[in-house]
Amino acid sequence: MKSEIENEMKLEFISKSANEAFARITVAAFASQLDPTIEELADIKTAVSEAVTNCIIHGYDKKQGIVKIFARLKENEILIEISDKGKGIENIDMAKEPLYTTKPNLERSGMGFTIMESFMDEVDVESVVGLGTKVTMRKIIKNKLENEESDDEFEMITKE
Amino acid sequence: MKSEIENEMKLEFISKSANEAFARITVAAFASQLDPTIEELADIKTAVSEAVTNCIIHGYDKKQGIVKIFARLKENEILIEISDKGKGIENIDMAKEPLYTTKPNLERSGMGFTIMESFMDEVDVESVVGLGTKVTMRKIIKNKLENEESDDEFEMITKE
Amino acid sequence: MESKFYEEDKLLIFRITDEIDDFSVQKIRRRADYDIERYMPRKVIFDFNSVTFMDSAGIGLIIGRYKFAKMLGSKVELANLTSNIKKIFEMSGILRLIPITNLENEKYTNKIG
Amino acid sequence: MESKFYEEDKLLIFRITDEIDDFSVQKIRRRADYDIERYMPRKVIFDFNSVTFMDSAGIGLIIGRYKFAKMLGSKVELANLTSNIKKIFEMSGILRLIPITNLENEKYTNKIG
Ligand SMILES: Nc1ncnc2c1ncn2[C@@H]1O[C@H](COP(=O)(O)OP(=O)(O)O)[C@@H](O)[C@H]1O
Ligand SMILES: Nc1ncnc2c1ncn2[C@@H]1O[C@H](COP(=O)(O)OP(=O)(O)O)[C@@H](O)[C@H]1O
Repeated sequence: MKSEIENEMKLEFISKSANEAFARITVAAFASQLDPTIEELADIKTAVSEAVTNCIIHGYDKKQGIVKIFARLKENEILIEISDKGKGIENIDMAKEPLYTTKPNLERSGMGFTIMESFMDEVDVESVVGLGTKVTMRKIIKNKLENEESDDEFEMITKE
Repeated sequence: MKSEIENEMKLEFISKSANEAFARITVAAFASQLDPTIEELADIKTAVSEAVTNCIIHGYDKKQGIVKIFARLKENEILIEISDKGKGIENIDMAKEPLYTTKPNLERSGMGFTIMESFMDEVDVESVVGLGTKVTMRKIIKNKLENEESDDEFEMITKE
Repeated sequence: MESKFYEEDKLLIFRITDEIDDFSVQKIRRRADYDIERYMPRKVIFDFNSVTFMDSAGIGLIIGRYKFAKMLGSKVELANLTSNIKKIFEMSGILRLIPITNLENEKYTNKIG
Repeated sequence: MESKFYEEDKLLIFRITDEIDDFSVQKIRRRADYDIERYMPRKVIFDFNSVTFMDSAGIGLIIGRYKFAKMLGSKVELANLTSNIKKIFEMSGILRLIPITNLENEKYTNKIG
């Protein structure tokens, strides 16, 4: 059963900090169809929060814009794309360095990309200065075999 | 502060029953920025669940399609539009009648529209046969004055 | 969903633990009909104590089980409705056919299993 | 966020109750700096017991408070980190500067207020 899951969703919202919580809850609610552990779900929420915050404070720099999220579930993997049409990143390799931030005055720590990379299985950043930035992340959800068995138990009985 | 809230989001997803829970959680997470009571939030979730389910089982009749949700917060009101590009409704007045259903074999109760109308402040249905259906709902969220005061308490102190 | 059959009273209690919508209702329905047919109870009680969400799919679910149980000579009752769930059942008029019962007075705790 | 100042020990405990992200952190920061300046504590403890979510905004928050407190002669410690929160702090290296403390050994319960 689990391997037949295939699902997609698209979310767009205004670049307001108040939407950071809303965005990560939405992706987590979608991801929960893969039956992740609490730990896996926390990782996804954190990574989404980092990428969405970056669109709002770096990409749009407090000006109003639209943040887009696309997510796809396929077998046991979630793909998440988070993008803005904001100012873009000049040097992506430098941006990814731990502790590198262009907004130390906002008490940003420069750890956003490092956290995304350590919490997700794959992180890819595309950016064009003046056009915007797209972060693509993938995470494999380990099958919780026990749960699947207990879910199927009744179905096996009725099939007798 | 409360009266300055203005926010918008758009959600699209595949017409699968498994997405009903995801859709209502997303709208509830968005609506929670208006600081609704638990009761108001439950009303919104139920109404969204009814409209989304209708798109999936009536609009698309188990065929694959896209369900769209648009939501806007303005002052103390939430506007929610839920639409499909499915088969449409021939007679909207009849469809809105309590206990009227075209799918009694699926154990549908015909109470979907009645519940939307009683849980939301305004419900409007537009539909064109062969093109699709859009349900527009509005709900006023009563200001929870006590909460606002306790939130502002510290801000008042620091302003001294 | 969990279920428990009290042999001496021929009472079958279902404790629904899922959210009830068009998606989840299919599994609940199948399980309930299977158990009702298997135990042939005198009375079936649906316990809503752990239900955190229900939409109109719950109305169809209960009407359907009521008809099925009646056919087999069983009664159906509902327990531990939250105000939101009660509002939904009231709107549909089914509370005129299917009574609300108090599981605590019934000497059956809702601790199942 | 709740805070409690223990006069006799000059200890200020913040119990953060919000999720910590770029949005919520502004209010927490303002409140913390206000209280640190007001009480001039010997030590400041941030209690994460009730924090259900934190992203990298939490790193900036704690580094910022550490610097502010140091300027006023106070130490900062962290208590009740969940494994997820600890992982985030570890990545940033701030645990080399800011120790984790055990609030229960500190004779201060985390029941504040
Ligand atoms: N969406 C974006 N648009 C423009 N610049 C970005 C974006 N995301 C990240 N950056 C740049 O990359 C830097 C590092 O990002 P990150 O590791 O998340 O740390 P932080 O957000 O704490 O600065 C940012 O300071 C910013 O200059
Ligand atoms: N999105 C839709 N597309 C097509 N038909 C719809 C749609 N929504 C509702 N309907 C029609 O209206 C009827 C009444 O809907 P409702 O009150 O929600 O009850 P139920 O879903 O239980 O049938 C449905 O049975 C269906 O025929």
